[in-house]
Amino acid sequence: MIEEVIVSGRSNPEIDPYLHVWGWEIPFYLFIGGLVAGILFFSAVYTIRGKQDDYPTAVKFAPMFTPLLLALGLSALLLDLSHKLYFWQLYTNIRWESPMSWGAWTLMIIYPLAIVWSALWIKDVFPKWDWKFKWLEDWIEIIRQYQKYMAWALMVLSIVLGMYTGILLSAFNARPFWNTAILGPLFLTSGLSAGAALIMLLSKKEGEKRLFARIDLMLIGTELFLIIHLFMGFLAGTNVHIEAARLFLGGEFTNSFWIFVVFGGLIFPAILELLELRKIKIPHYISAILVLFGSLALRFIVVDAGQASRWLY
Amino acid sequence: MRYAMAIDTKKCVGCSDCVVACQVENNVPIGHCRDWVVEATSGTYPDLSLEIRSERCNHCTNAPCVRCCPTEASHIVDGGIVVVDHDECIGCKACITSCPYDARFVHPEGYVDKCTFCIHRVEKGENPACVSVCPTKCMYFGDTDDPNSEISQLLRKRKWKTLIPEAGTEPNIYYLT
Amino acid sequence: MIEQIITSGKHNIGIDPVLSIWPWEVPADLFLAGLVSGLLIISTFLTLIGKRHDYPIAVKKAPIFAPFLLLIALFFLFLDLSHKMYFWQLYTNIRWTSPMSWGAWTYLFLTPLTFIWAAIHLKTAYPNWKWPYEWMENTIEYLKQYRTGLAWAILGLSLTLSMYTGILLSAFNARPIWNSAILGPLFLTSGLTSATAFILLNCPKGSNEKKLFCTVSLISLGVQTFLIIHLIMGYLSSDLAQVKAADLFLGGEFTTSFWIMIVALGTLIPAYLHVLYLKKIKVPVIIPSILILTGGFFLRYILVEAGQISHW
Amino acid sequence: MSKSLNRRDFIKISSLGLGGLAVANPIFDWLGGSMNSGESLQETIKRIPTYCEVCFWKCAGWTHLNEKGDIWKLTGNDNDPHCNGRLCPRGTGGVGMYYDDDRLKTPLIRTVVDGKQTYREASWNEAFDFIAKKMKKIADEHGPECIALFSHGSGGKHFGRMLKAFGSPNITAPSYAQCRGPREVGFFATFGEGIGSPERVDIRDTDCLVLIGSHIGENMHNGQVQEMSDAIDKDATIITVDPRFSTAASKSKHWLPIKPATDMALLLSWIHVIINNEWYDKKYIDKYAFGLDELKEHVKTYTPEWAYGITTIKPNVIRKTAKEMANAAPSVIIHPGRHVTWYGDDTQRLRAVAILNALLGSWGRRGGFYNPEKKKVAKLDIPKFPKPSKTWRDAFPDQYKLAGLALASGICDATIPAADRDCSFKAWIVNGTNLISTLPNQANTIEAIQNLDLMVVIDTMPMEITGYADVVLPECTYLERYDNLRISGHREPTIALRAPAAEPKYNSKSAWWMAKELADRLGLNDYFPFETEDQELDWQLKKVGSSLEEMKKIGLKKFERKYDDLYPLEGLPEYEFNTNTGKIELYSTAMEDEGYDPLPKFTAHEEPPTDFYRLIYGRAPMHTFSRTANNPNLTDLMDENKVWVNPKVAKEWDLKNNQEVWLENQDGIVTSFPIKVRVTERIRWDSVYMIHGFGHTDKRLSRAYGKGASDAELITQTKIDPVMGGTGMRVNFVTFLTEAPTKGAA
Repeated sequence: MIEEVIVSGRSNPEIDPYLHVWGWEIPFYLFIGGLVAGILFFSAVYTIRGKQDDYPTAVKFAPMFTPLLLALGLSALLLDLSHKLYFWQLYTNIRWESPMSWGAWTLMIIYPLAIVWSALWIKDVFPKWDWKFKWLEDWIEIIRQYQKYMAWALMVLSIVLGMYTGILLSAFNARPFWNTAILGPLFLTSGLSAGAALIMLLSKKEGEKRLFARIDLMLIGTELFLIIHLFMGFLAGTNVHIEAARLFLGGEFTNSFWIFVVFGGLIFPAILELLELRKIKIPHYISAILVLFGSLALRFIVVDAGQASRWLY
Repeated sequence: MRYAMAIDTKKCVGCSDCVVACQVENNVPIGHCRDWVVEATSGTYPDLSLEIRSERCNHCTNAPCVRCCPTEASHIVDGGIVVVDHDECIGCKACITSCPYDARFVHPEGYVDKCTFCIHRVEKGENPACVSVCPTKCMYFGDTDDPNSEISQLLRKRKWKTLIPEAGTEPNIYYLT
Repeated sequence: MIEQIITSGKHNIGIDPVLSIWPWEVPADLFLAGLVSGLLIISTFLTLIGKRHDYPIAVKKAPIFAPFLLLIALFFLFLDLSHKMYFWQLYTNIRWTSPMSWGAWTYLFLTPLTFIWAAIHLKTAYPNWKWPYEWMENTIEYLKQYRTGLAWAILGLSLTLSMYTGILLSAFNARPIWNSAILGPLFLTSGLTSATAFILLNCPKGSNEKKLFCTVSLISLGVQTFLIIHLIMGYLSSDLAQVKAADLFLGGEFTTSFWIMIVALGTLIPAYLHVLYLKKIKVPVIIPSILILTGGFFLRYILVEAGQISHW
Repeated sequence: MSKSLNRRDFIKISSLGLGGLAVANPIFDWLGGSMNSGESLQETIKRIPTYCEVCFWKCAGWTHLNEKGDIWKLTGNDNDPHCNGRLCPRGTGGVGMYYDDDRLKTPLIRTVVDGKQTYREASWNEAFDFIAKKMKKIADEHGPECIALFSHGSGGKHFGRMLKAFGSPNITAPSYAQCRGPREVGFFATFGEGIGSPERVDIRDTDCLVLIGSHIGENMHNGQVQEMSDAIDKDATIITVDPRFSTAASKSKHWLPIKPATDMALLLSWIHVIINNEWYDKKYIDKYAFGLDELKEHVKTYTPEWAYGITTIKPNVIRKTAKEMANAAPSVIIHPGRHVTWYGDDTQRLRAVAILNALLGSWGRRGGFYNPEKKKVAKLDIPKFPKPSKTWRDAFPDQYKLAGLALASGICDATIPAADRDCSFKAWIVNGTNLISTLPNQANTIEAIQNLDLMVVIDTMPMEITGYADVVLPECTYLERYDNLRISGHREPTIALRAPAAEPKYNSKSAWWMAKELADRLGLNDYFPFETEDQELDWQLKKVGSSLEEMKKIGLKKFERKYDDLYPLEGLPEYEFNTNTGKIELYSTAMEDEGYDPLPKFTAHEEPPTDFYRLIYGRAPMHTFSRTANNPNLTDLMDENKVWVNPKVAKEWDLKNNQEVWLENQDGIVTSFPIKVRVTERIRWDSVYMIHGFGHTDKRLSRAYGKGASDAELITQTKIDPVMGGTGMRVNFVTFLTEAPTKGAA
């Protein structure tokens, strides 16, 4: 029997008995990052393909939320920082090896872009809207020409933001559960499907809803595949990875993960969407909300499980 | 110059003097600690073996906590000592999650704090507080680049091990077994 | 300094001093499987979204090569088996945990379907083609109506096949280079890129199909580069074995071959050439395609080789 | 958990607190690009000498002040043989006692407020008048001898002087009858000299160290731990005899997992083997020893096979360890231990240890027992103390005749009025010891206290004992006061000074000042000739050729030994022992005269009934009994004790790790608080182990209240040692209660 005991009473807050430094702020921030990435990606793609009129909510209406959502996400991140007054230090240098650093810079760039992007569409969404100041009006007209390039930039940046939320966690080799490269694509797809779900929720046009339902189905399919791939990767990894996987196959996170995230967040909404596509009358907002909830729960559970998996004693 | 520490588990009696001395020397707030003592017992009664280790930050050469710090608050100064600059740390705690030894903590004032090998003493040529207080003199501190420093000779003479070397961080605290 | 040497003179062939039991057959098989599944994915996907007629080459002409390439891939795999007579044992059970097993089963189902798929499209590609036997003629006619069902099946199977090529390697935690979860998606995208390159090869000049596939190839090259960088970063931020394994590509013996053959020649230069083509600058499309195909093969060859050298 | 309070304010916090300035500060730093390595550099501006009061080892050291003049840290004095510049964890954590805000703050006097007994704060003069009036009344009615002083620490000397001047000789410390007593008597009866503290064992040069019930490394006797680590370096053989796999056992070459209460059998079988195989030091024994033949005849039947049946240690192991000892002789030590009051036959057991050492010829030889020397310091020229008419011995006619010092448990029993005793104690003065947890059988102690007219408690912390006192006087910690010079016997005689590093906090005062004030009120002021403590010290130091000024600079002064007799018996010179026969008495004539067995015999002890396990208690390296139980730095290391349970027993009782259980002893007494279970292979299946000094019931100890369980509550049975009155405390058995006991705490 091996008994390893800390006898000098180590009880650092947030670290002992097991790591719990990141509470609800970081998972919420990652979810928001994924959602915003999803919305901006779709709106950018459909502007490039010139389909802004066929899918008004996706291209015009949804981005309206992004500035607000980003503000929420950033405030959650700020809340999580324990040395708040020094947060601006993030922007004193770029550290390529630290995902947290280039994640912060992406947010710094994406935030104004999102504002400008929604400013461009504000006229179409709220016709009555008028910019009080003259110079604002023509300033927006000037920007309109660069809309194409902005769309491209937004698309690339949203992909990077979506991937960042996953890679932030996968860079920590100290936490076996996070240390897999699959987390990046998984969080990207989960963000995109959350974006699609939100658009489905908001849109009024039937055609748009059907398109995004189909996209969401495909994304949920890939997400399920990635989750299975994640666990197979762990089971074929080193013993700390196997232990981390066991947290989900019989360990403490088993039912909360498989019921809420996989079934409630992915499979059930997928079935609902399938039925919808088969024209069976189902209130469409159920599956959308379930997908959003599933995506949020995924991040909460992954962050908690990561902090529970460890190398030592 | 590569500072490192060696701990002779044959002599350590697990009295935690290193923990109190570190707390008092560096004003570590009560309820937090930068180093701790582990007793590892194996076997069954009466065929038992006990290894006692005083653990702290390993000041790794390939430190994941330096790699993942967004503001370069966590950085390596000459001598290989990993320190956190209180004014640059924003407390995002990425370094805490990235350390496989759980050797960091959030200081009540917000920045992240950790063992600094008592850099303010080492700069004056003294040993870290824990090494200079250890009653069984089982802790050795020195420069492993210098072949005839006490620690280098010990590492040549004695069998030693490091904690989870497979984590890939190249720790610099050696446990003489 | 910890010195660990085997003093009892162990030198098994293929295993000592460095593992080299999968020379070229397996990488060739992985490459071809990736290419075939790429082709099938593209053609079935396009049929499913109803664009069958807009892109004749991609949907009809390219898949005709697919069955032959698949056969060659299977032949290479067969060549690699050392106990060839017992290859049928593969099909005595399904072992979900072993990628090799469900890879073999996918091959089993996919090959006939690919033949049928190619047969359906044979007539349109070569109108004057005449089936030697009468019954073959009407069975093909009869099968045409099941095209969408067939498309869905082939799409599913070829997706699994291309992911199989990646996961086959990532399932071995003994080989740090292979033990990264990113290999699956990387081989999938690399398969798609080589498929687009193949399609571009036999596209008539100036057709909009060519333009479309140039952009598709550009995008998938971009994704491929991103995944490669993600692969290397994944190694560096992982445990000691993978950090040491990453050194093989960052200063070790594979640095030149990896960065030049795969990254430069295999992805960046063809991407640049595609951009030029899209900007209407006269570029013979052969060069990027050939580069992509060779880059695809080398990607698999070098990864298999490096994987066998990296160890704990 | 303790409040995460950071009292030692340091510059960074103040800058952060001032809002705007805080933001400017980091920017300023950033611009300046200061390479602030995160440590505010605290120079050692001033250091003041002191010697440590946290335990009886009294290591000399320095109190360092930070640049704001507050007490910062404690380090050891480099040329002090007790600690060689390295303090133990409790010494380093001593600053916690100074900064602990639960300290007693002002004198308290017991009053009754609407029917409930509480304390009211009082001024010092009022408290002293109250005490003096009561003491005079008791002295008139019953005689001054009816006042007793319990003390454990340097405060006791001052009150002792005052009490002796008042006419009472009854000054005792729980460290005699509850700890070291049997060892002193055992070795005195054999070699004519006791062991004293710090123990005179020469571990540094020994080749073989045998530990029976002495857990070096867990009891953190600084000097010994350092010398043991040197011995480990020198590859000395260490043999540990312990039912528990202690830290020392893990360092030893041979660990003998003995069945508890059977050490005597092992010792006797060792003596048997060494004599019969002629492994003993013949020249040494022939020259110095007396009674070898009687001993040889006596141990004839105690063969290793016989011992195997009792101790479960295999015969070949007994022979092999005996051979190891003989090979290393004469530099071998059978360590006498310190807390040795276990089973009631302790003096006889220590006699066996002494005989074994004598046979191997280690007394007075290098690597064995050296001869410590103390520096003679002039006594204060104060008048002779009045001759007391009766002493504590009269309370115990012809009992415990060999007891050298007063028995704390004895005085406590003598306080309960008994028919055959004409008078009992009427007043207690308690200083620096928590009698509730040091004396066994708490109910008996509490009953004794009810019979007191006056009880004065002087302490730094609100321990349980302060709850029973009539008057509580707050003593300042050792960092805030002068005390007598530390004159201790060691290889070289040394004296050490304790000087205050800060003004006494709150309204606490030093024990010397209290004793002087009380003496003035009792008209004994000519026993305190000097106005202040440092004048007294300065006078003494001048007599020894030093001065207070010089001592303040060097802290500790070494002196040459008068004659070169560090190892008196090296080379076997002519030597007269201070025993009846002038020789080492293997056959003890002194014991025989008093009617006790001259040669140690084996007595079987009581076995635990079924479902009961023997309660073994011990020390943690980071605590001194309950004295440091509320020290913020040390409770941060360990704030509660756990009960060690063998996995087989845990499976039987279905106990999980860290599960909370209550312990009930054979008399049905249940611990007032639950204790967590630690399932570990390191304890035998027939006993449980827990660390002494926890489970405090006094709410004012914020960090210690209700943490862990108190083993003192469970020690209700004690076996009194007939020879010197020591209370054997390892005779209690406990069982587990997995639910909270319904009836209130005992």
